[in-house]
Amino acid sequence: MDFEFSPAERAFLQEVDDFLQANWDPRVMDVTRENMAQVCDTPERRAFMKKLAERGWLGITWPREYGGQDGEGFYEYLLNEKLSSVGAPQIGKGVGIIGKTLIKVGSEKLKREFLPKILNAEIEFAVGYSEPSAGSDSAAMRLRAERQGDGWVLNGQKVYTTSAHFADWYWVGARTDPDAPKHHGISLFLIRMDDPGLTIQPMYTMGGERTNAVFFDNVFVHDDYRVGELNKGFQYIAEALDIERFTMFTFAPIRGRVELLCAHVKHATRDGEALKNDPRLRQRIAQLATECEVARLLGVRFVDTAINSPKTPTVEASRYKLYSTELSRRVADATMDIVGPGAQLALGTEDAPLKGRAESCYTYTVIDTIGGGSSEVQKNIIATRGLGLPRNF
Amino acid sequence: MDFEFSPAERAFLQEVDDFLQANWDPRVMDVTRENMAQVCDTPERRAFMKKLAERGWLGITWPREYGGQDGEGFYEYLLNEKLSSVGAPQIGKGVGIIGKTLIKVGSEKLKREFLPKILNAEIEFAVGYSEPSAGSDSAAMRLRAERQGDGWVLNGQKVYTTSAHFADWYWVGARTDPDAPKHHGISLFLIRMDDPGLTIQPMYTMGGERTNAVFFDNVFVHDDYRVGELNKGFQYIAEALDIERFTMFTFAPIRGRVELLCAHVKHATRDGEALKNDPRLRQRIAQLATECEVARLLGVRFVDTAINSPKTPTVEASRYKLYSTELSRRVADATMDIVGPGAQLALGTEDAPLKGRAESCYTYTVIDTIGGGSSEVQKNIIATRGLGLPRNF
Amino acid sequence: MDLKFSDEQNILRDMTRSLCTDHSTIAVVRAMENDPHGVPEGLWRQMGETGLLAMMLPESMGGAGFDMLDCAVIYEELGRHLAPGPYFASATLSALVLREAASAGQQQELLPGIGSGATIVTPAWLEPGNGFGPRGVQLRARPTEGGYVLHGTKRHVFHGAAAHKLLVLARTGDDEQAIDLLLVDRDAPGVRLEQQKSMASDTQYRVVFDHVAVPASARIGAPGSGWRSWEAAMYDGIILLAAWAAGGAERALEITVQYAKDREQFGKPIGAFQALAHYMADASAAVDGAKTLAYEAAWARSRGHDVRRLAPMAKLFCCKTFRDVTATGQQIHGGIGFTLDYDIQLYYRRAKQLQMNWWDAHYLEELVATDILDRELPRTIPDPFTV
Amino acid sequence: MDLKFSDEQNILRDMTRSLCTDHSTIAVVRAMENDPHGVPEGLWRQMGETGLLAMMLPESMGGAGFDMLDCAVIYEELGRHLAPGPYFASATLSALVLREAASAGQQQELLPGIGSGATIVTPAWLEPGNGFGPRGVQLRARPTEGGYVLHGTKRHVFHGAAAHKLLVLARTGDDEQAIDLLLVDRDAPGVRLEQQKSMASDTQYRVVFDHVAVPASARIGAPGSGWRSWEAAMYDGIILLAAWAAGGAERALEITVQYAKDREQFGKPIGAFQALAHYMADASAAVDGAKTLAYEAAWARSRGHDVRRLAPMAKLFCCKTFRDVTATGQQIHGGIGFTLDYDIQLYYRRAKQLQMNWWDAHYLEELVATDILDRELPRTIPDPFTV
Repeated sequence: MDFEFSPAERAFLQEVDDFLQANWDPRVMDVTRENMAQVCDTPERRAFMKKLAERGWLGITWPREYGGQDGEGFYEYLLNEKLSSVGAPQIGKGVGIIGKTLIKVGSEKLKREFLPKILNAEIEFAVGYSEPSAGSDSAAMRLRAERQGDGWVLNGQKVYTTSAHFADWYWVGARTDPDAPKHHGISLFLIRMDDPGLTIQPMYTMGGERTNAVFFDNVFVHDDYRVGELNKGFQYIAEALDIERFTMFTFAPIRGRVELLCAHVKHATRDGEALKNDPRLRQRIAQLATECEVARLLGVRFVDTAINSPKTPTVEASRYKLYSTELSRRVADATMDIVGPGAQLALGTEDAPLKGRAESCYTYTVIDTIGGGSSEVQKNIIATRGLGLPRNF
Repeated sequence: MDFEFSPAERAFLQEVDDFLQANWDPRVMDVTRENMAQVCDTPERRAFMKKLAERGWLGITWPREYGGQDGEGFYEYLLNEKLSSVGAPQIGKGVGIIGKTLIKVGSEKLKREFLPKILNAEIEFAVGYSEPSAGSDSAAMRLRAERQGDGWVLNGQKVYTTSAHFADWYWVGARTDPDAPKHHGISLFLIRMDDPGLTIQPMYTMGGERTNAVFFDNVFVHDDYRVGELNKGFQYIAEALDIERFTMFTFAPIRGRVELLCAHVKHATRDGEALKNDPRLRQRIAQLATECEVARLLGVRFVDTAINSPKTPTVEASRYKLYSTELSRRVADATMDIVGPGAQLALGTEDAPLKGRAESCYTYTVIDTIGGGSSEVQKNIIATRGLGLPRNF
Repeated sequence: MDLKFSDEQNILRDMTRSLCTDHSTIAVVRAMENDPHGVPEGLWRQMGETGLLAMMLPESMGGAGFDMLDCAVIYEELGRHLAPGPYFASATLSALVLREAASAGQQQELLPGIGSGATIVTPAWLEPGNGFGPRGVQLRARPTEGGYVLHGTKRHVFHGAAAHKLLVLARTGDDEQAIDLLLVDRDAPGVRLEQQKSMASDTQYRVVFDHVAVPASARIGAPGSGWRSWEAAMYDGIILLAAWAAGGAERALEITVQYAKDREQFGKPIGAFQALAHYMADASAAVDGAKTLAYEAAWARSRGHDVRRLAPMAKLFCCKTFRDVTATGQQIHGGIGFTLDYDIQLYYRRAKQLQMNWWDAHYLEELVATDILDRELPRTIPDPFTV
Repeated sequence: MDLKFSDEQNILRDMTRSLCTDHSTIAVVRAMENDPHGVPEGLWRQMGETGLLAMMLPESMGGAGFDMLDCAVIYEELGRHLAPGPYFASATLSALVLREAASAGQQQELLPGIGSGATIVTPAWLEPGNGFGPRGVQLRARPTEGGYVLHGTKRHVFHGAAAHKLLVLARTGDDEQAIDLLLVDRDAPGVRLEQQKSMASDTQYRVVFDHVAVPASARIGAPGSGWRSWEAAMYDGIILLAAWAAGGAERALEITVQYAKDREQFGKPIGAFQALAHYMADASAAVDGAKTLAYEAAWARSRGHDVRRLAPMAKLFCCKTFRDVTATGQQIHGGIGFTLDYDIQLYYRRAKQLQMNWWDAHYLEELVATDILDRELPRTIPDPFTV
C-alpha cells in the first residue's frame, strides 16, 4: 500500500506545474468561475488547449495508432486535478467521451475526420444528452430522429448544453426507434453546431454563467454522422461515462475551497480578535478538514480501483461523487457562517472577505449534488450495485 | 392566540401537582426507567393507579353514562404530561385504547364486565398487535383465529407485549378471515392472560427492561370476547390510535433530559473549569434548547388541533412524533459528547455524572424513533396525507 | 391554550396576501434585483396607504395599534412573497428605535413620514471586519462644539440610496457600550455611498463617512444610550424576521412540493420517490415548528413577557429552516432550479443571506446560551406544566 | 499510488479473521459482557501464541516486526468481531509506552510477558470530573525518600482486576506537564478496585489510590517525561482504534444490509424502500472513507511521516462513522434491534463508548484544529498534487 505518487508521477506533476507557470494567464486560469472554470469558451482558453495538445497531453490514453501515447489513465487524472486546481479548462469531453467512443465504435470516416482535430484541440464539442423530460432519467430522451433518404431528420429539444454557443460540433443522443424499450432506441449523432435548423437559446444560471436550450427544427444529418451501431447510443453513453468518470469530478476545487476557508480563519480577525481563537470555528474547521481528507481518499480509492483492479469502479465512483459533492455543499454553507456578514457580498467585491468567493461557492455548489448524476442517483447505484439491495424504487 | 393555560387548566395542574407531592414514592415515580416508566408492573404502581382512579382521573373523557366526566381530552394530555414528568405510570392503554373502543363498539356484556374495572384501575391490560412479521406493517398480522363451536381458536405468536408478564387481560388482534385483503380480515379479542394456551417468553432489551414474546397454542376464546364487528379489528385499532396518539408520546421526558443536560453544563466543571465557559458547549446547548422548544410547540399544535378543530390531527401528530423523537436521539447523543467520558458509566453509578442517566438515555432512546410508528412511517404519513404527494412507495 | 388567530388577524393576513399577490409578484421581486433604489413603487405606495408601514407607530401618529403578533402575521405574508423594499429597515427597525428613544421633535419630524412611506430611514450599523456586538461599532463620532464629526465606514446599509436619513451607530467613547445613535442626512457632505451586489441581489450600500459633521440634535436619546436602544429594537425586529423566514420557508416548500408532483422521471412523479418525499416530510415538520415558534415569540412579546430567549430562538430556528428548506428545494428541483428561470433560487439566495444578517446564528446561539446558562433560574429549561 | 495490501498483510488479515471466527464469536463477546476479568481465555491464549500480543514488541523480545499498517489490519479484524480483552490496554498502549520510554530492566521485566499474554499492564489515566489533557491528571505522586506516595482516584481503568501492573499517570508538580508514569502493582497496599458497569458492558474499574507507596524504580523514563511518553503512545494507539472502529462499522453495516434483505414488510424486503436503501448507501461511503483514512494514517506512521493531523482525523472520523452506522443500523432493525437477542445492539453500545474514550471528538477536533490553524505551513490544507 502506498498513498504517495511514484517518482514518474511526481515528475509528470512537476512538468505540468512548470507548464502552468510558464503559461500563466488569469483569463484562462480562473478559480472564481467555480464549476464553470472547465468550460473552454474563450479564444484564450482554446489557445491554452492547443498548448496542452502540443505537449501531447490530450492523447495520453489514446492508442498509438491514433496519435496517442497508450499511457495510463492515472496521468489524465493527475493532469485534470492540476488543471482544475488553477481553474483552467480540462480535458475529458472531446478526448474522453467523444474521442474514446469514436475510437471504439466509430466508422473510419468519422475517425479520420475527428480524431486528429480532437488531438490537436482544433475542435470544441457540445454534448447533448439532457432534455426537459430526461434529467436523472437520461434514457428518457425524446429528441426524434426519423430516417429520410441517406440520413436522418431530427426534431425536438435539448437543455443544459453549456457549450452550445461556442462549440463547433454537437454530440447528440436521439431516439431512432420510438417503439423500442427506452434504453434501446437511442443513437448518437454528430451535428455541426451552426446547422441552420438549430436554435440556441441561453439559460442563465444562479452563478451568472450561461447554459443553453437547443431546439432542433428538421435538422438533417447524413447517416455517415451517426456513431456506431444503430440504437446502441445509450450503451455507448453509459460506457463512456464509466470510463471518464474520474476525469469529470475533480477534487482540487473542493480542496481549494476548504483551503480558502481555513486560510481565512487562520489569518482574519473580527472585532480585532483572531477568528482562530473561537473554539466553535476551530471545531468546525477540524470537522470539515477531516471530511475533506475523506473525500480525497474516496477519490483515491476510486482512481486506484480503476487503475489497479480489473473491475469498473462504478460503485467507488458513486461513493466519491456522493460524499465529495455533499461535502462541497456543506463547505459552502459553513463558509458563509464562519466568514460572517461580509460573505454575502457578491463575487468580485474587492473589500469583501475572500473577495466574494463565499457567495459564488454558495450559489454554484448547488449544482454539485445534481449534475453528473444526482446524490439520489448515486445512492441508488451504491445500494443496488454496491450493497446488493433489491432494486424496487 | 394564546400559548398559556387557562385558569381552569392551571388549577387542574396545581391539583395534580399537589396529588403527586402527597403520593410521592420513588418506587412509583422513577424517571430513570426512561421510556419504560409508564409501565404499571409493580404492586406499588398498581396501587398508585387506583389512587388516580379514586380522583376520577381515569374517566376524564369517558361519557357520564359509563362513570366518566364527559370532560375535555386536553385534561388527559395535561395529566399524562404531569405523570410522565415524574416517571409515573400514565393513563392511556386501558382507559383510552381499550376502554374507548369498548364504549364505541363493544357489546353490553363486555362493557359491563370491563368498563367499571378499567375506571377503578382494577385491571391491567397487555396489548398484542406486533408480530414477528408485522412491525411497521401492522396490518400484516398473522395470528390465526379459527371458528370453533361458540368461539375461536387462536394459534400463532405476538412480540413486544411489554405487559404480558403482569397483565390480567390481553387485547389481541387476530386474523379471522385469511382470504380478505390484509386490512379487512382482522378482529379484536380479549383473552385472560393466564390462559394455559399462552406461553410468555421474556425478551430483554438494551435498556435492561423486559418485554415479551407470547405464543398461542390453541387458545380458545368465546365469541362473546370478540370486540365489535367481525373483521373490523384493524379499523378499530387505527381509530383508537388516532384518538389516543396525544396521550402516547409525552413531551415531558424529552424536556426532562434536555433540562438535565443544561443543568449539568450550568454547574459542572472539567479540569476545574466551568463547562459553561466552553463556547462549543454553549452553542450546542442553545441549538438543542431551541429544538426542544420546537418539539414542544409541535406537540402544542397537535393537541390544539385535536381539541380546537374538527379534524383528526393525524399529520400534526406525525410531525410531532417525528420531530420530537429524532430530537430525543440527538439529545442523547449530544449528552454523551458534552458530559464526556464519565457518561459511559451505567445508570445508577453513584459517582457518575447524572448518575448514569446519559447511558440510559443513549440506550433507551433508540426505540423512540421506532415504536409507535417509526420515523419513516411518520414521514410517509406527512408526505401523503399532509403534502398530498403520491403514494408510490 | 388556543392557536387560532383572531378574526382581525385573519383579515390582516388576507389583506397583506392580496396586496402582495397584486404588488409583490415574482415579476416585481425579479425587477427589484440589484436595483439601486430597491423600492417597488406600487407595493410601497400600497403598504403606505393600507397602514402597513405605520405598523410600529403609536396610534397618535397614524398607527393602527398592531401588536407584535399582528405584525408577525404581516411579516409572514411578506416573507412568503419575498416582498422587496425598505420596510424592515425603515418602518420596523428605525421606527422602533425612534418610537422608544427619540425626542418628541424627532418623532414628529420622522415617524409620520415613515408611516406613509414618504420618509425612509435606514440603519448604518455593520462595519467591515466587525461583528454584531457593541465592539463591532468602531466608526467614531468625535464630539465638537454643538455636535459630532463622524469618520469611518459602514457596510450592508440597506436601501442607502433611497433613504433620506441614515440611523448611524457611532462610537463616542472607549467603553464597550459607549455608542450613540445619530440621524444623518443621506446627502450630508462627506457621506459617500457605493452599491455592493450581494447574494440575495438586494439593495445594499457601503457608506463611507468622511468627517461628516452632525449637530447634537441628531442624537437619539441621552448620550451613551445608543446601544441599549438599538438592542431593544433588534429583539423586536428579529421576531418579525423570524416570521418572514417562516413564511418564506413555507412558500419554498409549497413550490417544491408542487414541482415534485408535476415533474416526472422514471415514469412517475418524482414526489413518489420515497427519498424525496421524506426530505419534504422532514421539511414540513420544521416549517410548522418554525411558524409556531415565530408566533409564540410574537405572542409573548405582545403579552409583555420576557423574550430574551424566545426571540433569538425564533430567528435562529426560522432562518435555519428557511435555509435548509431552500437547499432541499434546490436538490428536488434538480438542474432546472439552478437556472434563473425558476423561482426556487430566489428563495435559496435570500434564505441564506437572511440567516447571516440582523444577528447571525453564532450571535443568536450565544444569546440563547446566555439566557440558559448564565441567568439564575430554578430550571434552565422551564417545565411548561409547572404552575 | 496503490491501495493494495501486501501478501503478508493479506495473510495477517486472514489469520486474524480466522482466529476471531473461532475464538471471538458473538457468544464469547456476550459472555465477556460485564465480566469482572474480561479476558476471554481462548482468544487471549491464541493471540499470545500467534504473536498478535507481541505486535508492538521489538523483534529482540519476540515481536514479529509489524509496522503500523500491519497492526491496523489486525485491529480492523478485531473491531469487526468486537473482540474483547485487554489487548489494547496492555499489548498496545502499555507496550508502546514501555518500548519507547522504559529502562532496559523494566522492558525485560514486562515486555516478554505482555507479548505472550502472561502479563497484563493497564493504564490508570482518567479521573472523575477531569478531561483528556495533562490538566486532567491530578492524582498526586508526592516524592518521598526513594520513591513516591500516590493519592487520588482513577476511573475507566480497563481490565483493572486482570492486570498485574497499573501504568499510572500521576502529577509530580504544578507545571501543567509535571506528570510521571509509574508502574504500580495492582495488589499494592492502598490500591482499591471497584468495578463499574458501562454502556458497552466492558470491564472497567474505578481505582482508588490511598497513600500507595511506590519506589523510584517504578518510574518510566526521566522525571517529568510522563506526559510526553503518554502522548506519543496515544498518537499511535488512536490510529489502531480508528482501524478497530472502521472494522466495527463495516461489520455493523453488513449485518444491517443483510437484515434489510431478509426482513419483509409491506410485501417486500425493507431494503427495497428507498429511504432505508439511501441510509445504507450513505453509510457505505462513510465506511469506505473511514477504512481508507485509517489505512492512510497507519501507512503514514509506518513511513515515519508526521501524523499529528492524520491520526486524530482517523480516530475522529472512524469513531463518528461507527457511531452513525450503528445508529442507522438500529433504526433499520426496528424493534428487534432493541432486544438483546440481536447483535446490532452490541455494536451500537460499543461504538458510542469508543468514540468517547481514548480522546473524544472534542479533544481530537482541537488537535486537528491546532495542526491546521496554529502551525506555520504554506497551506493549511495541503494540495496533494503539489510536488
